[in-house]
Parts: sequence; structure tokens; C-alpha cells
Amino acid sequence: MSRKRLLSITASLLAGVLIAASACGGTTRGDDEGDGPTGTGGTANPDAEYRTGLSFAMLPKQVNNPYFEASSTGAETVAAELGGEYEFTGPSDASASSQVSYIDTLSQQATDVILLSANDPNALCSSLDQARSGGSVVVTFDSDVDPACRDLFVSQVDSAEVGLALLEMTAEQIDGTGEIAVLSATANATNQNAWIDVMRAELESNPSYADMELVEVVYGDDEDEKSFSETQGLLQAHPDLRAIVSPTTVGIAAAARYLSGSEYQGQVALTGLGTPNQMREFVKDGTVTEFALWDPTALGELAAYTGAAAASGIITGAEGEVFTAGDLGEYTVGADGVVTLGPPTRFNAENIDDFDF
Amino acid sequence: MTIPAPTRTPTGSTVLDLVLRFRALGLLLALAVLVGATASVNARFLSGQSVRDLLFAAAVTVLLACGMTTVVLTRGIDLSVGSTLGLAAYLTADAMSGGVPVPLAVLIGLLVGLACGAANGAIVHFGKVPPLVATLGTLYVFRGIVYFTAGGSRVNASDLPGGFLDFGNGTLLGVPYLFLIAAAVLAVVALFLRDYRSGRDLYALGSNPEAAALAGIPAGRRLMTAYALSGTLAGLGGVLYAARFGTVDASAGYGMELDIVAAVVVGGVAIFGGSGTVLGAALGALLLTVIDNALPVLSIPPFWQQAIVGALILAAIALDRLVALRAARALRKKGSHVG
Amino acid sequence: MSDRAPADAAPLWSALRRFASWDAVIIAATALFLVVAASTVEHFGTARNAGHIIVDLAPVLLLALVMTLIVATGEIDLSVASTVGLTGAAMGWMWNHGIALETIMPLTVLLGALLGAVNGLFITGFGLPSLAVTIGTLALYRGLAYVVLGDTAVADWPRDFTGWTLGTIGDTGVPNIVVPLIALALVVGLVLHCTPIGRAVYAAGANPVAAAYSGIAVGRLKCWLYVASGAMAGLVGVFWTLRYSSARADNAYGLELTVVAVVLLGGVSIFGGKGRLPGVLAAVVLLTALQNALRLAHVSTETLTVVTGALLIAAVLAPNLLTAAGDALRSRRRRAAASL
Amino acid sequence: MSEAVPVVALRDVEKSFGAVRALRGAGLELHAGEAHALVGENGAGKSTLIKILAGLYRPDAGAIEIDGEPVDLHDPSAAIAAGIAVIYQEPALFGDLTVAENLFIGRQPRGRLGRIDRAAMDRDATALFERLGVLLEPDRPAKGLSIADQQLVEIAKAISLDARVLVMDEPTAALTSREVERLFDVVRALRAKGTAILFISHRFDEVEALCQRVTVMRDGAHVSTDPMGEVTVDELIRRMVGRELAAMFPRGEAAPGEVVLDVEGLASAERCRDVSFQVRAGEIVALAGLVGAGRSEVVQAVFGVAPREAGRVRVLGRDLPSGNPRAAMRAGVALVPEDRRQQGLLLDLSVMRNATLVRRGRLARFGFLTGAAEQREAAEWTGRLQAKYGRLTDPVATLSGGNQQKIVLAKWLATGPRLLIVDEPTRGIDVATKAEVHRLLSDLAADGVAVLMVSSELLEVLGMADRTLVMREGRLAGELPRADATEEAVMRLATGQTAEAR
Repeated sequence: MSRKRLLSITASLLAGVLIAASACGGTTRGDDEGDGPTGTGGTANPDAEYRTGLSFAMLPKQVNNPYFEASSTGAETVAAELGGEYEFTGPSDASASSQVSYIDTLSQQATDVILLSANDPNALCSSLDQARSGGSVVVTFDSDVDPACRDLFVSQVDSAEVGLALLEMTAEQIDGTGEIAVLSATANATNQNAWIDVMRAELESNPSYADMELVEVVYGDDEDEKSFSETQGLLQAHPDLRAIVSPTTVGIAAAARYLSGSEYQGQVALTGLGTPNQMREFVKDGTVTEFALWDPTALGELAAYTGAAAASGIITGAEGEVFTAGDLGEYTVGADGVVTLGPPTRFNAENIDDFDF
Repeated sequence: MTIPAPTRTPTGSTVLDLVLRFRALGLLLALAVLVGATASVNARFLSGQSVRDLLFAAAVTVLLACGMTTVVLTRGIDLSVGSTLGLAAYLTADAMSGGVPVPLAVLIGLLVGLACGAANGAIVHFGKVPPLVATLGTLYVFRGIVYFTAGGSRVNASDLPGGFLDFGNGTLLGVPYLFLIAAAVLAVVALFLRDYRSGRDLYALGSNPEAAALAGIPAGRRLMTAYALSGTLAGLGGVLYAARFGTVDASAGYGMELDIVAAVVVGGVAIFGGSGTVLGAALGALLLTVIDNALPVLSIPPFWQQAIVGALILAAIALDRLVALRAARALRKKGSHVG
Repeated sequence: MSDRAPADAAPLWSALRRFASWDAVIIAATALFLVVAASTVEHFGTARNAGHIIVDLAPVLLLALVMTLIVATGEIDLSVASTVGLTGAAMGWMWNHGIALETIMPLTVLLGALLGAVNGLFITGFGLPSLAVTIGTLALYRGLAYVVLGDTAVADWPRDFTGWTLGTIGDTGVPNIVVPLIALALVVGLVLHCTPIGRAVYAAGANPVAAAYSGIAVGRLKCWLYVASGAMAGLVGVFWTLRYSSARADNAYGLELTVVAVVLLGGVSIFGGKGRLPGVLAAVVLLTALQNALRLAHVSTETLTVVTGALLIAAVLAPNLLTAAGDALRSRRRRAAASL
Repeated sequence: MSEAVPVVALRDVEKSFGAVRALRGAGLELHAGEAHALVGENGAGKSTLIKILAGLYRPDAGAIEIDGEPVDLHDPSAAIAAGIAVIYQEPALFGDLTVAENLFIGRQPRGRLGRIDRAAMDRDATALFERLGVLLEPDRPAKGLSIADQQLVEIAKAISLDARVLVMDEPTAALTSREVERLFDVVRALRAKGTAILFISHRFDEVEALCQRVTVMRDGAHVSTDPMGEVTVDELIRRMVGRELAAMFPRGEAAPGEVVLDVEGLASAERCRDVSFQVRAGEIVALAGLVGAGRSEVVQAVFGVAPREAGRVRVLGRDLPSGNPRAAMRAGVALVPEDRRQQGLLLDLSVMRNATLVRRGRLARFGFLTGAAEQREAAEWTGRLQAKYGRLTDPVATLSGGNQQKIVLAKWLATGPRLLIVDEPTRGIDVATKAEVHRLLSDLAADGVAVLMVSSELLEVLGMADRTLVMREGRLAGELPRADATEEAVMRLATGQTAEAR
């Protein structure tokens, strides 16, 4: 009886709202082309020295992740070198809302340089704006936010370059023919999607890849177990699969572990981005021929230098500015305030023992 | 006065049997339909490798579902299993990578699980804290401890003894060792719950706690047993997790508790205690695992997986309710009666 | 037979317990914590930080308002965070389909109410345990959120709206969100403590059978509470989406545990019939401020996890231990008195 | 025989619950091979005494001796170990377990490897049931058994313990006379083998048929112990009540007015069928019958807390909808339910909240309740009923049974009912309050309120009712006007036996 009433109330409310809205019009998508704060403004003084005593904070996607631990080591070294303070802090779950609280805290503490790997390109913007208006320099690394919300982005590699390198390695391993699939992290991870887009475009346009087909993209959410079972699913769904490309360290390790214990070992090629320490075993047992990665420690170092440079007024984030990042050498700021670390390193049976990270 | 010889009408036992069998049958049917449908889309779903994968994946869930069942039977719930598994997995793997011999490291995992379970039991029984609250609290606490000990480090497969990993990925006549272990545990727990006095006491406690007190059933000891068993099995699950995946970090088993509760509920164990079997719970776990594995094969977006699990839980409890009402009506209609 | 036993052994004890009700304890603890933290933790006591704390606690506080009523009737709603996720996702979907935001917001709240009604129907209509039902809808609603939005995010929300969620009232530095928070807390507080509905809520929780014998339609009451819970989750869905200007399927993931934790920490009995809103409000402030202070003091996240869990257990354990100690004391005195 | 050391003795036992003193110097001696009756009004402390024997409660003072040695029965398993088996008034079975398992829980026969031998268990159960002359399948679940069957399972369970002391707390309240007969045969056999029996019953014919010795309790204290043959039933009743019967049942002549309640062809949930009767203004009508005969189901269906499957209920000429207590309340019906703790009160909430619960809507101003209005109302009605409590804000659980019952009455009388239904109005309350409640019901009837009373206490039925309706197995078995209502007549209708069968 009451349920019937509930239903009718609900229905009439719904109808009312709909009518009202269609009659009056309102704020719809595209009404508001936001123009947020852009750039730090001011002019760069390329000859300035790095300021000492800067406070650095690195905020990873989540703590308890070896990849970010490695980046942190790099950034910490730089901070010490420049005589600054350093903190590594962040949530234990990889969610944007938890990161917001940490950004608020850092801006509260008036941290000079915030090094951030973002869980969401947009959700952090308002907090970042607040931090920047409070005088903090925000440098994103590994995973970017909307360019309007940060000063600079330190990209591990050029998106196009990674995508191309991934395809090249894959093609080499399967002689340029057959079905391939991608095991990614989360579907809205900015960097992953950029690489996948490059791969798609290249597969369409480059005649040497004409016989390769990207049949599916699955997401392991950067969780070990999920990546593992997604690999399983891929192999079952696509019996003719020749190769799996996993441009994420968690994914490639899980996939390698699955392949090495299955009948597909050696039948299905696996490549992507992984750390030498995690992949060493699988390269040695023949599951994996070759994979690539940049050095996360160097990435952390470069991010710290970039942040310090911006905080010291050496750069402002405008295209074409040049600064020196210690032993890493000289870097140039690209379009949209992007600084790129360099081409990825490829690891295979011959060189893998030379690396330890 | 002459008493007529008792004539046995078939109702009593057969009604009960039918209900129970119907429940298990329903699950088996759902499993069969799902496997059939998936296999018809892609025959490889029934290939040796695929079935092996399924059994690998089901092993840990089945183990934890066994423990959860014993707790749920007593009107309890153990939300801390995921965290316990994570703690045990990490400490075991860490011990091995530090050179502790495998048997000792496995023992460490089991003992960690036992300790976690005993802590839950003590808070529930001696502290009189409702199980939901107590184990929700320890879910946080145990996970926090894993974070503390693990920090950002991770134990990689290459740090673990090869024999341990081979065991984790090995099979006997095509059946994974891990699944054999889970099946053995399932058999032992099923036997314990069905054929041993203390096992039956768990049903009694969940069915009517006041009557259990009158009958002199040692509630404290039994509750401790149930929670300790759940903890120990979560610990064992942690060891198997480490063996299977090789890579263990602080997030191992994160969020797993809901899957296990779902498996148990779908398997027909009443959330308010007193009825259900581990076999049902294991079938529930198997069903959920099969769904997990079938979705990619059926090319259903993985996003549907969680929604399907949710719908399944609702369907299962609604169905149980319906069956229980029917059975109650059937039972009430027949009395005993004195001739 | 005299109807009251001769002056019981511990009048002092009972007086103490009257004053030391759990919500008084938690309010005092919260006040004490705020004072201590403000004087010892750098940056904690600033107006800006207070603003951060308030904006941070808003979702938990809103959800806890209705959760308090639901737990007071002896039920639970574990699906609230998933409802926030699903309503947020639906909001993103509608936005993508060109519907006006002014229409979307009420529709989103309405959708939340509908989702709550589904819970209510399963629980009161079919007589199923709320724990099991809402674990089911927890998975179902989160799953549907992923179905609606996949792994994509809808982020192009108009700045007028997103700005409001973080803005302040004029130059006062008081966040805008304070106004609806206080208004809603007042409404719920009044309903719970000063209306016949509130009395019915406690009665339904304290003893549903006796409540039904007193002419209270327990099922209908609970059903409406779930509708209210869903609508509130819809409202939080709107707030969350605009605040982070991001509608995503994983919005508010796992938040239900925090909400349940603050309600229990605030002194509401998980068995129903007991607990007051001020205690819950204090618990929300305590937990959020504690997290904030620990972050400011550079204490690791791990500590936070452990502290949350331990507080939750302690909130229930401590009164139990006190009661047990009191009973032991009383019966020892009585035995001693009897043996004289 | 009584010179021998008693198997069990309770000496000067005291026990309080919060403010309530349930036992104040109770004593009892049970001897081997002797059946000992314990009689007393509801609320005299018999059940508390039994729970102490069962190890459920620990006495605040006094001693428990077994074979002359003091013992501490700290929990039920200690009592079971000491050889004490108890049949409780209210059966407490495990609904999910089979009947046989209910009998043997914790001591199931075991086979190889300590596994439970189900075949042996079912065999033993069947043998037990045969001894009791009952047809119950051992392997059916206990869920869904009738109250009588549940009670039989409890009896079988206690007997199977082969205890030295068998305590029976009103075991026959739900049983037919034939079942009672069988039970007594078995108990006599046990007694002959040397078991000490403690038997509690409201039926003096049963007490006389079974027991050799009788102890009277009143208000938590021991009154007297005598060999059965040496006291008359009238004397026992006088000692139980402790005052003149006339003072207990102050019922004058009734002058029935218009029909207030008119029930036709009522049926509800398979527990009562085809029940039709009327209650007029100013009269007290009693519903009598065995426990489980469907009396409570009838009044619950009338009030609407249980849905009715058929039939019509009219109050003052207006039809009441099914399953809607609010409509019944609006029509002027009030129900003081059978189980005070489960159905009548919110034990953890205050006296005030309980007393004003049903009037909360009326007391609100502009939808808001100020404490003052509730306080005034609660103080007024609890005052009228002379309920004793510390503060209005004390939890109602701290009150004695009698005062709790007054709070329930106050809560309903405040609504100014035209029809007052009272279900077991004096269960578990002391004698003085009992008399007060009886006077109150009389006064209400004199004021023109129609009263429908369900009671298991025959004395109360006979003393209070203008008419008595007797129920058996869900149906009305007959109606007795005040003049014809005797103990025998009521029991005959209730058990469905001819006079000579007893």
C-alpha cells in the first residue's frame, strides 16, 4: 500500500522535474568552457642558481609501491644535494579523493615543491590550484593532470616513443603477424591510454604492421591478482593470440608469472614495461624475450630537479626553456610544460644483469 | 491404553533433504549452465589449461569460505579474513626471502592466521563485541600491521625458493596441488561440522544461543574454535597465495572479505546462523570463480562482474527465504501426535 | 514485596554512568583532541585547515546522519558508498547526454531514493537480513556504476558549480558547505530526538515486536529510512562529483566502512535502540580531524588504519567492560552485604 | 526417608535482579525416590529457584548442597554434571537441528574415530519416544514442531540424561491429558528407581497424583513444606495467596451494555479457526485453554498484530481491517500482551518513553515533542496506577515484574480504550500487585470498558470472568457463564476429555 504510494510519488516527482527542466533550460554540457589559471607567469632567469633549503614532497599514486619507492629514492637524493627537506607521503589506496586530502595538507604546510603522480586528471585540480596560489610549485610525473592545474609534467618518455617501441618489440617477437592484445592498468590512466592510442594509430597507418591486429584491451587495475586472471581470460577468449603487450610493471609481472606456469609459455610472446628485478626470472626461463622501461629513480631525480628549477625561477614552464638537472644533463621544456626523461631502455637476456631496480 | 506403533510418514527427513539438495542442485545447475554456455562460445574454456586455471583461482576462495562458514554458522561473521590473508602471506614470503626454511615459514603463516583468528574470537566472546564490529575493526588493524611491516617493499618471485613456487604452480595428474589442499581442508571441515560433537555445537549455537547455554554447550570455547579456524584457514590461504603468485606486497587479499561472504551466502549458509554446509559454501565460491573466469571468455565487459555478483547474492538470499517459508509451512502441517 | 530493592550498592556508580554516557565521552574527547592538536600540531589550528577539515568530513557526515537512524532501528546499510558511486556515475552519464545540471541534480537524488527503496523492499518486504541485502546491493550498485561509466571519468563540470562546493561564504572563510551540513544535521537531529518519528525509531530498534504491539508500522518506518538513506547518498553523489569535478564509478569506494565506524564510535548500538546524534557528529569530527592532524604531523597512513580499527573496537568494548566491571562490583557488594 | 541426607538442598537462597529481589530466603530439600511439588503464585520465585538449580543463575547468598556437600553450580554444564536435569516451562530447541540431535546435543553417541553415529542416535531417540508413547520422527528438523511436541522433546531430553534429580517446571501446560498420563507413568518409574523429582504445576490434581511432599512459596520466600496427605488444597491455596480469596478477586455483579467487540469466523495463521464471540461493555470475558490452544493468536488477530486469514472483527459496529493495529487503536482497542518483556516493553528505554509510546503522536505540538508533555503524561498515569520506580528516566528493566506490568497498563489506559484486551495480565508478578491489577480490571469494567482476558491461571479465570470461553486446538470448545465455571468444567473443555477419563 505504502509502496504503491511511494512509487506514484516518485513517478510524479520525476515527471515534474523533467517537464520543468525541458521548459526552462539550464546548464548543459558545453555551456561553460572553463579557463583556469595557466602557467606560473613571470619570467625565467636561466642563469639563476638552484635555491637551497627548499622543501620537497613526493605524493605517489599510492605508497607501498616499489616503483614509487624507487622514484622517491631519486628525488630524495636530489633534495639532499640541494640542501632541502624531503618527504614521501600519500594514501595507501590509489584513489583521487585520498590524494586531495594529502595535497591540502601539503599546501597547508606551504611545501615548496610538490611532486605528484595523479590518480585522476581532473579531480585534483581545485586542490592543486589552491596549493599553487599558496606558492607551491606542482610538478607531476609518471601520470599527468590537466596541464592547467600544474606547472610542469615530467614524462618518463615521449608517448609516441613508448608506443612505437612497444610495437616494435612486439613485431620483432612475432614476426609482424598475428593477433595481439594489451593488458593495461586502469582504463583512465592517462599515460597508458596515450600509449595505446599511439599503438592503434600506428597499426592502422604503418604498412609493416598490416598483418598485426589489436584484438582487445583489458585492464588489470594495477592489481597483481586481477592482472593475473585477466591474462588467463585473454588467452581463453583469443585462441590465436600471438602476443600480449603490458605497458605496466604490475601487469607484465603478473602476465609473465601466469605464462611461465602454463602451456602457453614460449607460444605467446609477452612484452611491455617492467622492472628488471621483477622480470629477471622470466627472461632467464624464456617466457619473456625483451621488454622496456625507463629508470624510475632517474625519473624521480629529474622531477625533483624540474621542481627545484621552477621554484628557483630558472624555468617557468614555457616551451623552450632549458635547465641542467645535475648528472642527468640538460633538459628542454616542451609544449604544455612537458619535460621528457628520454627513450626507454630495453632489457633482454644480454643486458638484464647490468641493472638493479 | 494401547499405543499404536509409530508409523513413519516420509515428510520430515525428505522435506529437509529436498531443501538441502535443492539448494546444492540449484548451484550445480547454475554452474552447469554457465560452464555449458561459456564452453559453447569458446570450447577452450573446457581445455585442461583453462580448468586448471579455474581450480587455481578457486583454491584460496574455497579455503576461506570454509573458515567463514564455521563462523557464520555461529551467527558471526569474519570481515578480517582478507587482512589476515595479507598479513600471513607477507610474513610467510618475507620469512622465506630472508632464508627461513620453507616448512618453518609455512608454520609462521599458519600461526599468524591462528593468532588473528584467536584475537577476533576473544574480542567477540570475552569483549561481547558484535562480530560485525569486532572483525570490521580488526580488518583495519591487521591491514595496518601489514602496511607497517611491508612498507613499500614487495617480495618478488625471484626472492622465494624455487621449490615453493613450483609447488604453488604444480599439479598432480592435472589438478593443482593448491586445489588438492583446499579440497582436503574442505573434506575435513565438512566432516568436522557434520560428524563431530563440537561441530554440531556450532550449529546449535547459531540456531538458538539461549538453548545452547541451557544445554551446557561451552559457547566460549566453540566460538574461539570457529574464529581460530577461520583465521588459520585465512593464514593457510595466505601461504597458498604466496606460493601461487610469488609476488606479495602489502595489498595482498585487499577487499577479499566481500567475495568470501558472497560465496558463503550464495552457497546457502544462513547469515544469521544455524544452517548451511561448507560444501554449499565451496560450491558458491566455485560459482563466483567460474563467473570471474567466464566473463572475459564470453566477451562481457569486466565491468559487469561485480554487478552480477551483487545480483546473485540478492537472488540467493531471496531464494533461501522462499524455500525456508515453504519448508516451514510443510513442517508445521504435520505434527507428531499421540495416538 | 517492596518494589525497589533497598538503596542499591552503588548510587555513585549509576550517577557516574548517567553522566559518562558514551556520547558525552566522545564529545569531550573530541573537544580535548581539537584543543591539544591545535596547540601542538603546526598548521592545525588555522582557519584554512578548519575549512579543509569541514569539506573533508562532509560526505561522511551526511551519510552518517541517516545511517544513525538506520542503525538505531537495529539495521544497517552497507550500500551507501556504492549508491554514491552509482548516482555519481548516472550523473556523469546524464551530463554526457546533454541534460541540464539543474535537472540532473534532483534526478540524481531521486535515483538515490529509488536505490534505497530497493534495499527497503528486500529488507522489509521480503523480511531479509539487512546485512546480507546491503552487502548484495553494495556489489550490485558499484557494479552498475562501472556498467554505466566503465572506467572513464566525466570531468567537464561547470566551474560555477564545482567552485561552490569548495568556496567560502563571502570573505568569512567559512565554507559554503557548512550551511547545508548544519541544516541537515539539525533536521535529522530534531526528527530523531524531538518527534514521534524519532521515538518510533528508537522503539523499533529497542524491541521491534513491542514496537509493533504499540501500533508502530516497523516495516514501513524502516523502508522509508532506507529511501532516505538512498536519497542522502544521491545527494552525496552530487556533492562528491562536483567537489572532485570528476564523476567516476569508483567515487567514494570503501566509504561505507568509515560511515559505519563513525556511527558506532558515536555511541549508537549496533543492536539498535540506543545512541544519539551529537555523539555521532562528534565522532565524525574526531575521526576527520585526527586524520588531518596525523597527516600534518607526518605520521604514516599505516597508523591511521590501525587507529581507526582500534577506535572502532574500543567504542563498543569500553562500555561493555565498564558495565561488566560495574556488575561485578555490585554483585560482590551484594554478596558481602548478604553475608553480614 | 526424609531423615536421609537429601540429594539436593537449597538453603536460605537469595537472589536479586537489579532492584528486584526475586528470592529472599528460599529453601528446598529433594530426596531420592521422592516427588516433591513446588507450588506458588506466578512471581513467587519458583522459576528463579529452578534456574539456580540449573546453574543459570548464581545465588547472591545461601548454599546449594548435593549429598550434603556444598557445591557451586557456576554454569549449566556444572549442573548437568552434578546430575540435575531440568525441563523448562518454555521449550528451547535448536530449530535447525533434527529432533534426535536436539535430544543428544553435546553427548551424541559416537562410533569409530569419534564420529557421531546417527543411526544409533535415531534408534535411541525412537526408543525414548516409545517410552513416552509419542510419534515423533527423530530425523526431522525441530523447526515447525507444535508447542506440545516441543515440550515432549524437552521431556524426552531430560529423561534421557538419566539424572539423579529431575526438575519439571510446568511441563504439562501444553499437553493433552493422555500425554500427561504417559509422562506421569514414566516419571513414576523414574521415581521408583530412586530419582528425586521436583515438580511445579498449577494443577492441583496433578500435584496430588504425582507427589509425596509439597512446598509452598510466596514472594520469593519459603512458606511451608508438608507431606502431601497432610494439607488440603484449600489450605495450600490460602498459603500461596497469603490473604483471603475475596480480596484477590474483587469482582461484583456485571451489568453488560452494548456489544463492543464482535468477532465472526476468525482464522489466523493455522493456529486458530472459526472463532466467533462477542464482548459487551462492562463485562469481563476470559479466554481459557491449554498453552498453545490458540488464545493469544485470537487476541493478536483481533488487535491486528497478526494478520487474519478469514473472518470479521467489528468494534462498536465498525469493521477493523486485517493486520492493522493502528486502526484497532483508533477504534478504541488496547492490547496488553502476553509476554511483557518481548511484546510489551522496550526494556532498555526509560519508564517515560515506555509509558508515552503509544500516545507520542497525540502529545506532539506542531509535530514536535517536548520532554515536558511526555513527562507530565507519564507521571500522571504511572501515578494513577501507583507504579513504583526511581526516576522517570530509569530504564524500565530496573523495575520489578509487577511495576513493569503497571507501566504496560498505564501506557494503554492512557489511550482511554473502549475494549481492553489483557493477555496473561498477572504472569510473573507478586501477589499484592496481582490483587491491584484485578481490582483495576474490575473498576474498568464497572466504568463500562469491555475487557477480554486471556489467562492460564484457573483461579484468576474463575475469580474474574463474567463469562469464560474455552479454546481447544484452535477452536472455541465452549462457553461457560460465571455460575457454571468450575475448575473441572473448564479443564474438561480445554482437554477435550470426558469426566471419567481423568
